[in-house]
Amino acid sequence: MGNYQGMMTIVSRKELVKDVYEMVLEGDAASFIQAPGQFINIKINDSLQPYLRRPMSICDYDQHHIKMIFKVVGEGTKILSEKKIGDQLDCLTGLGNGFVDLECQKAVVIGGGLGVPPMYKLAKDLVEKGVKVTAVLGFNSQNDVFYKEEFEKLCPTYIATMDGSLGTKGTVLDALKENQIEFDKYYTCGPEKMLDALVMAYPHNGYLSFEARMGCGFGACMGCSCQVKTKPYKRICVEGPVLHSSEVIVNG
Amino acid sequence: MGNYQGMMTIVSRKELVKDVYEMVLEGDAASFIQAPGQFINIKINDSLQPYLRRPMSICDYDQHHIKMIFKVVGEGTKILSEKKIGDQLDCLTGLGNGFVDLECQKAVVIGGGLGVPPMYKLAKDLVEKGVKVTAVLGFNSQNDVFYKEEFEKLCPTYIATMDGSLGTKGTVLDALKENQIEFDKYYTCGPEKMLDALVMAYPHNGYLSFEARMGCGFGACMGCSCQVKTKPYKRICVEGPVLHSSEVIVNG
Amino acid sequence: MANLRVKLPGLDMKNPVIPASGTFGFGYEFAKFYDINLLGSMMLKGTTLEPRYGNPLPRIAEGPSGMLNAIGLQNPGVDAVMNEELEKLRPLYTDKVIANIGGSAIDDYVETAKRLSTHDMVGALELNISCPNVHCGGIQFGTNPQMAAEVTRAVKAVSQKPVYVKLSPNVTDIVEMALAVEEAGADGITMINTLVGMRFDLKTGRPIIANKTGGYSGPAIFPVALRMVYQVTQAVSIPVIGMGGIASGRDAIEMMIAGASAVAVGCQNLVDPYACPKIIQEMNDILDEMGIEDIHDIIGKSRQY
Amino acid sequence: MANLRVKLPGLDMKNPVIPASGTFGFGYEFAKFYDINLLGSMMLKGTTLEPRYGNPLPRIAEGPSGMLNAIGLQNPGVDAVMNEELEKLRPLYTDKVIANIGGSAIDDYVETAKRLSTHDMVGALELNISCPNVHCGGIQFGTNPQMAAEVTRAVKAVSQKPVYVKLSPNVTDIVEMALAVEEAGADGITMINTLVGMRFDLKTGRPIIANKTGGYSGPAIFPVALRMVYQVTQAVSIPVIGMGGIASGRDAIEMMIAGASAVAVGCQNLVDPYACPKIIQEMNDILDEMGIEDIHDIIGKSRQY
Ligand SMILES: Cc1cc2nc3c(=O)[nH]c(=O)nc-3n(C[C@H](O)[C@H](O)[C@H](O)COP(=O)(O)OP(=O)(O)OC[C@H]3O[C@@H](n4cnc5c(N)ncnc54)[C@H](O)[C@@H]3O)c2cc1C
Ligand SMILES: Cc1cc2nc3c(=O)[nH]c(=O)nc-3n(C[C@H](O)[C@H](O)[C@H](O)COP(=O)(O)OP(=O)(O)OC[C@H]3O[C@@H](n4cnc5c(N)ncnc54)[C@H](O)[C@@H]3O)c2cc1C
Ligand SMILES: Cc1cc2nc3c(=O)[nH]c(=O)nc-3n(C[C@H](O)[C@H](O)[C@H](O)COP(=O)(O)O)c2cc1C
Ligand SMILES: Cc1cc2nc3c(=O)[nH]c(=O)nc-3n(C[C@H](O)[C@H](O)[C@H](O)COP(=O)(O)O)c2cc1C
Ligand code: FES
Ligand code: FES
Repeated sequence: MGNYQGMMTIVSRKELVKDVYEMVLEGDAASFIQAPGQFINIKINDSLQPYLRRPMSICDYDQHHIKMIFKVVGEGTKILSEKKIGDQLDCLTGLGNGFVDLECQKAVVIGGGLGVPPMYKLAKDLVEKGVKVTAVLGFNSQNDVFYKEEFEKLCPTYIATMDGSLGTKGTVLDALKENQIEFDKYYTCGPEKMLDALVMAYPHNGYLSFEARMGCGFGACMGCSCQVKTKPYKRICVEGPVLHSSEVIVNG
Repeated sequence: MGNYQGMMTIVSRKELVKDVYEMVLEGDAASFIQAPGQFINIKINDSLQPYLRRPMSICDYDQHHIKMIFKVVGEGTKILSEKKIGDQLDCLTGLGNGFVDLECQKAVVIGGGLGVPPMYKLAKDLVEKGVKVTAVLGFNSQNDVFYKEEFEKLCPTYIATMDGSLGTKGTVLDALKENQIEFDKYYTCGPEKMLDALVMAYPHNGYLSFEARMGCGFGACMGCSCQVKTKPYKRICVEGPVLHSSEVIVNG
Repeated sequence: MANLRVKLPGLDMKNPVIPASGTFGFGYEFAKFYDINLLGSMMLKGTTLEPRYGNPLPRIAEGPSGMLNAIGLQNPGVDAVMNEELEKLRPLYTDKVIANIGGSAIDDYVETAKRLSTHDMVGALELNISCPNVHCGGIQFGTNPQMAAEVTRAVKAVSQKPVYVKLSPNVTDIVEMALAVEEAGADGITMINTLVGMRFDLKTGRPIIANKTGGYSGPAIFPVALRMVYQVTQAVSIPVIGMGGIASGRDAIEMMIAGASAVAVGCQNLVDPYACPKIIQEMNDILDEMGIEDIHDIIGKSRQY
Repeated sequence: MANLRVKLPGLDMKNPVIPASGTFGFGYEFAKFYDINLLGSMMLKGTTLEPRYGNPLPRIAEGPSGMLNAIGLQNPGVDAVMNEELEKLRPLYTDKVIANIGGSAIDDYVETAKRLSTHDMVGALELNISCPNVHCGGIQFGTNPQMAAEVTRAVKAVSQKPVYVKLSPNVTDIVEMALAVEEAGADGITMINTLVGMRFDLKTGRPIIANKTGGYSGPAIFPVALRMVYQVTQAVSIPVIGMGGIASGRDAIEMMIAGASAVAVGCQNLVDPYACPKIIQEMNDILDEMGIEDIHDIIGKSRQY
């Protein structure tokens, strides 16, 4: 029997840009994490409300710490943003497959909005393995940009904003082209539209991390099963969130 | 338009005996209280759970403070007992009629278990008015006894315990008889069985404070309407919780 | 400031927020908390021909995110409501109210409706054919389409004011019920009433509510209410006042997206006496944030899907 | 340590706690969290004759104190369940399981039941005639007493194991349904399935669940489940496995007081993978505290009222 559950203590909380928080959790359950791109599933409150856990990507981790970055979009994230240092959260950790295939020469990590966080630890690991890494981060506008400096410390980093207020005007695809970024593998997380566009542009050599509304996060409910080309289905929470571009069914 | 609602801050909390807590709340809403025997209705949590407010008698009060004593019996009181100093509670205050007729020579205040608290401020007010007051407090056992010293500072105080471990063995009625307590009015709060026994023994000259499961606590839902001899019904939360012995229908 | 004004049969409301029947007394109780003229309208406590004491205590229990009640239509009877309760309300409230009628036989409904519909303060009637807490009658009308149609037709024949029929959620097919009362001439539908529920005392094993079962309402029933309002508004062409679990402006807007032309707020008034004015304010704020200028732009927005 | 052992047709259980169908996969997923042999039994994910992918995403939404799902009976089909899923479970679990069967035609139920009832690990069958998330079929069986009886009878005729029928709460008269399946030979009843509900996205107005409606479950439905279990156990003489909103040992005991002979725990497993072992422990503690030595002393304790 393994164990994927533990109480984690909030040890830091910082508002990066409006409504976007970075939070560091401390606790032994961090040790269950095995790969960048995995996620944790957080019970927001002791009480029955909100009822379901909230899945969050792991932005960075070590044996005792998990860093996440989340945006306040509803009740659960609102409550989470109001937690105090020292508060404890019941977490399931080390969920999902994560990015496990880091074999390549030149990698580009592509994050869109709240898809940026899991790219951070991935980029760190790739750099550590000696891979040449470039980062492309897409946001709506300059005011939404976070973690630019953090990525710049790791690797060459390009920004795309929809309104052109910073970097390339347009999507991450526009930034990829404008900056003629070369890569033999890409790794990405972001809004579904962005992932779909990437799959269509680069169908052969990418790993994409998907989101789905989840009942459990650990394979029990079939709430997150999506159709793929290679199998009848994959559960985003177990056989995902990371899928290979070759198996993704666009709008699937 | 009046206002019966306010945020109250917890400024002290003390476990008196096992599972019984004394808590002092501070806030302007205390100023709406007009008589001993009134109650407050507390929203335990910000969230939807528990859903209804919890009614609690006022044990003592001034313009800015409310003292209450409560026992942990379920979810709501459990959460309440775990609140921290400085936490805020949304309270409706000054609810119910309270004990308003304090005209008498010799009064006995009779509290049973968690019916003891509202007797405290009442006894203080009676004493202040120059009434000769005696207190009779009933509990299951010596281990449950609280506020004995507090009452003794105000007036002669007799204890009854069901198991005889302190004071008279038996009910408050036994203690009244054993100590040949004289009174021209009695005031009481406690379990329904005790109140019924008192009404039957002394039908003419008492004020009794009742409990009922409440939807609102301020007269809107008819959840607490009980039949009385004088009217088609009285709402425990508005025309009560204090009823005169002559109008009480035993087992009504 | 979005336009919140909505017009429904018999009701010209400055906003679509109405306290639900049985959770707002006869209105004047709440005047001690705020100016009740802020409200779109109000649904009065269920009124019967004769005075009723209602059910024995306890009448209240709790559930997760909700409460159970078995009041049993306690009320002073139609004449006292018209002559006493509404007179107490008159100086405090200038708009039209919705009178809620309960009963256990068609004749009771008819006679009560006849009288109440003549009252100048009453803008519309609401027939409660769905009270789960009254033995013999009440809920039978609410679970049988023929009986529902019959009582609707009989009341329509005597009423001088528009008639709304209040549907019970405790049915297999809510659309069938809605179509039956529409066909019978109802001017509008109000829904949902409470879900029948129970709680038990662990020590004694006894049902907590003396009446054994009670009506469950509050946020816990919200998804069920939304579903039923969606289904009914897809099927009928008379307006629906949606209720069941609304506790915030967000909830009210979701209910209107589901198809409701106005909303009623029930037991949240009991938990928070300021619930209705807060909800009105929140609706305003959310519409502003969404850039919506008229509440009509969200009514039934889900219809396209 | 109270005696928690209960015996039901086909099931000799060390305690009355069973994970509910659809919330526990085929069991082995949970073996990474705890020793699943702690459980009384387990209800497998709903199985159909043919493999089914189920409904499009999103399949999950949330409500106050509960969740909505519209999985649509995703499963690999009866043969894969017998040959693959149960084989993965075999090394991890020694007691009998309850196989849950879904379908959209009587023949499907019959054929699936015939096969599953031969499996050595299967102690009993549970017929899901109440899945609200499958178009054509499923729920019709669960809302029509004649059809419910018919499918029950047909499955009983071929099954080598006791047959439990799972009732839908989305009906006017749950007792009528229960009597119909008892009469048709059901060995037991499991109840309740989910309440049909909906949620909407405020921005787009679109139902959150792609299937539009979903099944609402969790603590929010607990009072409704208690009421129905109470009503049904007063009316039938076959045992009832109670479920709907159980999230603690306290809840489980209340459900048994209402009349259930055992309990199933659904979506609480999703929120807390350790829910079932915690509930078993809590039941033990509460019974000890109440001085009750045998769980049978609380089953149907409310019956006297
Ligand atoms: C694998 C995974 C990783 C994620 N990583 C991050 C991250 O690093 N940072 C971040 O800000 N967000 C992330 N999300 C999205 C995040 O889970 C949602 O924003 C969050 O659940 C919203 O909760 P809420 O109560 O504030 O919103 P509400 O809208 O009130 O939530 C209602 C329900 O919908 C679900 N839900 C709402 N939005 C989403 C969504 N986009 N994806 C999945 N479920 C949703 C909630 O979990 C909840 O059950 C991730 C989601 C998944 C599936
Ligand atoms: C006017 C009044 C004054 C009270 N004063 C005191 C006091 O000074 N000290 C004290 O310890 N208790 C007092 N009580 C009882 C107190 O309100 C209950 O113990 C409390 O509501 C239990 O909440 P819970 O969530 O812990 O219990 P649960 O049993 O989980 O509560 C479930 C529901 O039942 C209601 N309920 C449970 N027990 C009672 C009860 N005895 N009376 C009314 N409602 C109940 C709750 O309010 C809630 O709605 C008073 C009750 C009333 C009506
Ligand atoms: C205490 C209480 C009393 C009620 N009395 C009535 C009534 O007299 N007539 C009626 O039609 N509905 C009555 N209802 C039902 C409500 O009007 C409303 O339909 C239901 O509570 C669902 O809304 P909610 O979830 O917002 O409470 C009552 C509800 C409660 C909680
Ligand atoms: C995600 C999910 C999937 C379900 N799948 C099935 C199923 O396949 N077959 C079935 O009979 N019931 C299914 N159910 C219903 C549950 O077994 C149970 O009856 C219901 O959820 C009520 O219990 P709860 O409130 O404890 O969740 C499912 C419920 C959920 C939440
Ligand atoms: S979220 Fe439950 S299986 Fe993926
Ligand atoms: S508790 Fe609502 S009227 Fe008394």
